[in-house]
Amino acid sequence: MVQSTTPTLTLKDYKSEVKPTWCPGCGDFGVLNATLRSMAALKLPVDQTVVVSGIGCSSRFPHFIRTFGFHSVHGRALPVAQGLKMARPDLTVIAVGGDGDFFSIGVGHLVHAALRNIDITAIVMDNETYGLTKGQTSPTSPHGHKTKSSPYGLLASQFNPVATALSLNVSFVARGYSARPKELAALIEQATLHRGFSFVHVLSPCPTFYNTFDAWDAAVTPLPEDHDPSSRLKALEYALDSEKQYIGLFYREERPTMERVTREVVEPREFRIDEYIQRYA
Amino acid sequence: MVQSTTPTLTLKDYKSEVKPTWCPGCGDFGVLNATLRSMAALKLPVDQTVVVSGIGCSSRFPHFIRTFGFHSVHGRALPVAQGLKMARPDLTVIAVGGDGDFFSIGVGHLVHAALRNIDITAIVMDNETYGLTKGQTSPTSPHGHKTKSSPYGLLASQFNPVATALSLNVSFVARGYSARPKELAALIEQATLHRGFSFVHVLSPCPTFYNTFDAWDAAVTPLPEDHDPSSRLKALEYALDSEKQYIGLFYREERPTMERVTREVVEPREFRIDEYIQRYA
Amino acid sequence: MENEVTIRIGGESGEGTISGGDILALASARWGYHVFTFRTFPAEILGGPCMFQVRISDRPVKSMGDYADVLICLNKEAYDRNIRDLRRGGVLVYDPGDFTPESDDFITYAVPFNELARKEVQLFQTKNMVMLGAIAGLFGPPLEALLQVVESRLSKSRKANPVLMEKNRLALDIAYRYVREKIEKRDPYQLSPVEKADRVVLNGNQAVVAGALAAGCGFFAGYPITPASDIMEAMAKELPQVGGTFLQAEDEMAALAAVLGASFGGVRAMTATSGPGFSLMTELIGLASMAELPAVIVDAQRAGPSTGMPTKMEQADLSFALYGGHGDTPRLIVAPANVADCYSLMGLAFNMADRYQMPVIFLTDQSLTARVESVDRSVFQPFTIEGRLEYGKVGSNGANGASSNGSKHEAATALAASFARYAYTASGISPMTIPGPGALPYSATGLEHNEHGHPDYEPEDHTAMMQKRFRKLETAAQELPQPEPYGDSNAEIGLIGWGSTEGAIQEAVDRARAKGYKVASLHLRILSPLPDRALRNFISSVKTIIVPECNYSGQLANLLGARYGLQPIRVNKFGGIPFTAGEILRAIEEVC
Amino acid sequence: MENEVTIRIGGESGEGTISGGDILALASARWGYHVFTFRTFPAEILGGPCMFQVRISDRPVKSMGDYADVLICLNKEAYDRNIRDLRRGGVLVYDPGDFTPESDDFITYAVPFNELARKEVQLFQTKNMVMLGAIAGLFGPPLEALLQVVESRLSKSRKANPVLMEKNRLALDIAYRYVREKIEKRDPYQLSPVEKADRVVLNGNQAVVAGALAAGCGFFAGYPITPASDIMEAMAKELPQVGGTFLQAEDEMAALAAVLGASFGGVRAMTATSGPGFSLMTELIGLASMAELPAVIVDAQRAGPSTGMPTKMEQADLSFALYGGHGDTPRLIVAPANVADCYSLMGLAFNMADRYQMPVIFLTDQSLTARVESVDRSVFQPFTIEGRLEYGKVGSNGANGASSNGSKHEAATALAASFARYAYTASGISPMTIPGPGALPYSATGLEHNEHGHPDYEPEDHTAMMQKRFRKLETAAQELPQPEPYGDSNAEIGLIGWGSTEGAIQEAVDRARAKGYKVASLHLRILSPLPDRALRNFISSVKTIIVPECNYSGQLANLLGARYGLQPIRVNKFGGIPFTAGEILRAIEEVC
Ligand SMILES: Cc1ncc(C[n+]2csc(CCOP(=O)(O)OP(=O)(O)O)c2C)c(N)n1
Ligand SMILES: Cc1ncc(C[n+]2csc(CCOP(=O)(O)OP(=O)(O)O)c2C)c(N)n1
Ligand code: SF4
Ligand code: SF4
Ligand SMILES: [Mg+2]
Ligand SMILES: [Mg+2]
Repeated sequence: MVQSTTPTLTLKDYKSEVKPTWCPGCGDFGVLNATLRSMAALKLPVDQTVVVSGIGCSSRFPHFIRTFGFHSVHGRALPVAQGLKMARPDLTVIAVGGDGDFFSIGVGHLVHAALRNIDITAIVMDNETYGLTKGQTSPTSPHGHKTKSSPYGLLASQFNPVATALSLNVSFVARGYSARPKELAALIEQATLHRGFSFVHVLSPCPTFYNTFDAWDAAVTPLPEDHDPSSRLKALEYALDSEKQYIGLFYREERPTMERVTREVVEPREFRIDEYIQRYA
Repeated sequence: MVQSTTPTLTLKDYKSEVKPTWCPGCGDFGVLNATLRSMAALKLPVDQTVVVSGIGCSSRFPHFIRTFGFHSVHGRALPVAQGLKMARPDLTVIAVGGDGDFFSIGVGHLVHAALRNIDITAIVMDNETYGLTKGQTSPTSPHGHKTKSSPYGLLASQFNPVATALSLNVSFVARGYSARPKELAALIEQATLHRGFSFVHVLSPCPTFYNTFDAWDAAVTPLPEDHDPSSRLKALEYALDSEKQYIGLFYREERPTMERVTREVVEPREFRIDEYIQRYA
Repeated sequence: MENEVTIRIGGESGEGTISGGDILALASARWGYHVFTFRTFPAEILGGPCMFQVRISDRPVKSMGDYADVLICLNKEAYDRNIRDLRRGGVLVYDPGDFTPESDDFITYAVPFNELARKEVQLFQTKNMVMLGAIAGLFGPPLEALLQVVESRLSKSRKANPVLMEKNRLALDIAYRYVREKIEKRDPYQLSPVEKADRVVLNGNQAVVAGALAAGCGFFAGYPITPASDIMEAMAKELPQVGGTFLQAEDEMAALAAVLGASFGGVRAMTATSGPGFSLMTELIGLASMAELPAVIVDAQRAGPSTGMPTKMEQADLSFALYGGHGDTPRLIVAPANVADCYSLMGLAFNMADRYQMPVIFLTDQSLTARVESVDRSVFQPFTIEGRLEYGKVGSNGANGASSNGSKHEAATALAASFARYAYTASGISPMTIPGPGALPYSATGLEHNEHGHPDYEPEDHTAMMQKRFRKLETAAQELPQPEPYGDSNAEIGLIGWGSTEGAIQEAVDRARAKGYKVASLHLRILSPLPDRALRNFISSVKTIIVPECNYSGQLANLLGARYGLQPIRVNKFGGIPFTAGEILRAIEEVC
Repeated sequence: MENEVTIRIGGESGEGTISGGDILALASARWGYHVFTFRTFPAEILGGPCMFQVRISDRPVKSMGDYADVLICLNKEAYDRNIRDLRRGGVLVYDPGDFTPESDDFITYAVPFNELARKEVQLFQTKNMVMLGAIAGLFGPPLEALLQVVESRLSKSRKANPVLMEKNRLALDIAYRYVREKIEKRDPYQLSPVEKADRVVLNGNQAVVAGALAAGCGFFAGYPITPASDIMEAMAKELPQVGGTFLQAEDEMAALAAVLGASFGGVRAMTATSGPGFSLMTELIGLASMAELPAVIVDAQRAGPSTGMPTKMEQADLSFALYGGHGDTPRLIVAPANVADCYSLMGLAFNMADRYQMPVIFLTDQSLTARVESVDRSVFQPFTIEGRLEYGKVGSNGANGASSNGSKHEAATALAASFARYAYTASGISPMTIPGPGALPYSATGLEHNEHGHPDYEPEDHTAMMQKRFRKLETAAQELPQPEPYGDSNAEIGLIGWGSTEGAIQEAVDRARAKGYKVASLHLRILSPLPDRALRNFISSVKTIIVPECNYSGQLANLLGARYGLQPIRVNKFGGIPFTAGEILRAIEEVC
């Protein structure tokens, strides 16, 4: 994370000239707002920040932000972001996308991002559906959910992103709600500051295909004030609560980050082909 | 799982005429032996059993067994097996492979197999290395491990397969050790009988590239006799033990299996194109 | 008066533009007309500009038409976007409350859609009914025909209620009477009653689903992607009703892997995807070809590369379908030219997959997926379903050891050892077995193998297996239907096309012939193996060859070059929109 | 006496067959000879039959040779497997304890390898040293040269110990003396001292790594796969030493995605894989092309399709490299012909990637990855490293708002809005920026976009962007080097080849010319874009064209057909083993 010295930036300075194509009322507006806010609060330099995404409604994100952006392909935001951060540890790298992107096609990359602990921030806008392709079930859709792709009700179990992230030992795990952009902004800010892989699960409803606003308004509960974010077991308990959707910082742990450690294993020197090729003489 | 009425089958009846290409002393011999044993014990009909694999030393498995086999591509054993079982619930389907296959390139499929709970049995031969490609690190290689692909020591954390399977709510989770083929055979037998997705993690050393026999001989410990396999939390605790490698049945739960439930949602009838096309008249 | 009109409706998505157009198309078809639709999709999920065009004719229609004869604008933006596609001298119908058109290149009728809906019907959401009523009053489709469709749609909808239906009826009626009373007709487009015919009205994706079900498909696995998702959704609904199973996979690799698993199990299986998902399937297509497993893979082509333009058409996956995957990998490729083909060729595709034990790639495209056509009901015949070449099953006396009767398993072991799953045969097709009582087991594998399926890297064996696998394509080239040329039998100019452009090409041929040119066309429905006989005859029968394709690089032209050394005139369009017949006609005229 | 000999050693893997061969090759090269090796790999991880062949000559050698002049058999199976590749009249060296050869088509020398190792040296594992000593005694490479290599190897090994070294020395010596005393030389192969030259000895993969490092590659992500893993392993070791970073990815999609991330960050980045992994990269190659990001992708071709034969060679990924991916997707393709190319063309590949902002596919193959050649040291020059076309950086006065100086961000916003990352330029190359202080941000995207990178689906824009992207290939075709024909300047027969077959082709040309045929060849190192000028000249200068390729379908021939309507004579070999010059010579003779 690179911090700038400029004191005057506001949310507006981070907004790009591209108008979001999201439906009116889409939860992603709140997430965008919170992200811009957190960027302003941290005064991230737009020229040294990159927002990486996959494909989906939520993955349109980079186009709406005035930093660098990389709108990649479905499911691959995390490896793109990790490659970027490994090569350019000076940049702030944020990976964003939807539940389909991160938990269906891309879930394998989540596992490995957890194991590597490269310092990137992942913001997943979970609407429990595939928005862009018009409402099929996603891994986070509830069991029994009826959609065009599950006309008899979804037969698979529901994926629990926070619990999985915790069990994979992700070094920063939080959950926010797009309808609470202030708290969300604070979480994203903390996540960006965290050195290591941070995972922010955001409840971000899709009113067009699966309106979960009311349900989440009712279920969303801040984590108890006294929750100790260094206790993974306690965090897991909250994550597994089947009634409540806790929001806040579940877990945080400082661990060495790969892009740093890899630069410490050996003292680099300039490459010279004449020296190098000598080994084959 | 289909059971036969023939009472006279032995391990040898399940051995194919293809001689394993494994190195002398490879742990996979023990796993093969245990699998054949379990098949004989269950009297699985060879004509109604399919062993599916990916690519790796361990994935050569199907060629050495006299049942049907499907030696697919790297990482895809689970989806192949699930498609087969969905379409042919009458068959016994066993997916096998290595730690690279199941936890690196294929780990996304593991997550979704867990959510679906289709009645297949997965046997993962974990040697904490890539055997077939000659010894690079795998997700289960320990942190710091030096190999040709990690000359300065592995920087990523070690993946914990049993803990992850438990946290993903896999309905049958067990661990065995190839050097204890009898116990392993019993576990595979139970796994095959279990209705739902069963996951058998097998410690199966690769003496050629990463000889873990001694370490595992010391670390392997049977789960306490009184372990209650219906307690996921307790199972997780054992799985997370950093000293011991517990073997035995960690967890078991009966849940509806997708290939069954999907056949109950509606009463099927014969397809007639003339009737069907009427909707567009 | 012409008994044909092409009506385009431009409006805002969500305003009923598309559903209004759908109703118009369906009603016209039921009334006895041929219809052919074309539509665009907005970039936004909700809202955004969209348009629906329907060509209505008493003769069979093959393309969307060069221009709209009638343009109905539901707002000013629709006018700005669509006016360039209105024929000179065509009819513009607009709401004078929205804007005042400026050109007098066309006839204008002002109809206050908004006011009629708001003030007269007193329900703004009936605006599209107002529009339909005006269309009925101006161009002929009878109100009753429209009303019937509206009623049957509404009755199936969750919004069904008598008040709404009454309002719809009212809106249709008021607008009908309004245009009859207030507008003096100055255009030639007037549809009059024609004889009814036995047709059904559906789009390409719906026909694909019907075809798959009729072909006995028993398993579908897929992952959502535009414009293939509705195939998946329909299969999710229909398969359980016919005893089949459905799986929404976690990605396209899992989808095709699951399909191969099911196919190994002897069940006819398919997936449907579009560009990005098709790209992800590459490795598994290679596995299917190597392990010799049947599979049908629908690729609904959209404009690429990469994510490209998901809601736009392009015919740019042919090269990839042909050569996708490392190594020399035989595969079959089928491409429907129209909605009827989407049905019939699915039947063929499943038979080809089973007969040649190979993946079949079914190349439809975005325009065809959404294109609604009226199709003779007689097209939808049951298929003759071919089985695989199965290795003679061993009787229930249990020659297969561990099967129902274990006592004879030694004999069975010997028999099993002699079962050569990948036997070198003259046709290239080897007998296979399907798991089940009495079947002889084997292992399918993506490794190179000997006749028994065991891993084998000997140069001679690899060479022989490669030849065997490709021999299946030669066999298929002999057995599969050859296309017939269309047009002048003494043509000097020949067009060769593939996929959804057939109608535009044939219309261009008709129009060129009417102008005196000697033109014919050959349309390829099977791209791998190429229909060699028909192609050689056609190529040698004409002087000049034109290959029109909706792609940049001329993918069919490249294939014909590779195969026959042909260097045709390439006519390429790559804006995401299908050819019109006029564009192809111009290409013909340029040659002459 | 000929100053050239091709020696093949056949044995069991793990017995030192390969390392013995390696030592022989290296020692001969250091002694001043040119060497060229070829080896096979067993299917087993440990053990299994293997062979190593080295051609040793005082003139530059281009191919592995048609036959072995000398076959050393370390066991009976090696004899059975390899005897067919021994030249008539060649020399068979065998252990009479293993078997007794039957034919008298060749000269036989019996050397009791096993006994000498076991009884005389009293250390069985020195058997390969015994073999080397015998080779020295029989065919000329001096014992000291061998000893030097053995010593330097052993000193680097973990097994280093003086006793073992002493035993090795003894083994070499004993065998040398044995053959000198006991064997009466009846063959013509005797290498005599030649002048030393400044050469290095390495294989294709090692040269690729040297090239990547010299080209300034700063990031590598990959996933293990035969025969590309050793590139990854070397990069894992070397990159941190030069300030670069390395990532072992979870799969090939992650590998290429990470490479694109690093490349977006302005760091030269690459991956290396083989068939199955290359297939999995398809979608991301499309993204790189669409988002216009540089990337170098090494595909070490192996025999396919599917998992195929991982340790065997084939040139069967060309069509896929050309057309892999949905949609029309421009990409650059480079194929090295020899070890020197593996170095030089990597430098070119990185420059091409940056200059044309496009993925570059580097098509090596299994035989080249493992082929050891002696290469003039002068080949390994530093590269001139070209940067990307970067959009003029804004000075540190902070025209870029949120950067170091925030006060002027309004001006910066305007400037940023005017920065057209994907500007339509004459060359097709648009200026880009790299994140960092003062750089103007933009979003790279796989969606179709306008000049500013914003999503855009208008037909005109898609058309213009497609043209812009492909224009880069035209620019590249103008700028990149054209190949020179080899052989007769008035040739009637022309051979066109690509990849690792160059040496065999050129040797065949030499031999055919020596027989009086008028033959020349043109070898393509850049396959996309094709070197148009050179190809047209060559094609029009000869009467008959032969395209020899190690694949089934004639992939280069197909490309030349698609592009030039060429229908060449196709000479295809597809057993997993490279061409010999003799095979190509026969094809030439058949034409004449
Ligand atoms: C490889 C591939 N498969 C499928 C698609 C189609 N697709 C686009 S977005 C998407 C999922 C969208 O869901 P999610 O990631 O949850 O994002 P949301 O739209 O809900 O924000 C899919 C399946 C694609 N673009 N690429
Ligand atoms: C797509 C793809 N990538 C890479 C490979 C190369 N490869 C073959 S096996 C393997 C991993 C082997 O490790 P594991 O799965 O642990 O099996 P093991 O050999 O250790 O039993 C790899 C990377 C491949 N065959 N396919
Ligand atoms: S479809 Fe849903 S997720 Fe997509 S923009 Fe609309 S409301 Fe948001
Ligand atoms: S390399 Fe390792 S895993 Fe593979 S066969 Fe040998 S011992 Fe077993
Ligand atoms: Mg979503
Ligand atoms: Mg392993």
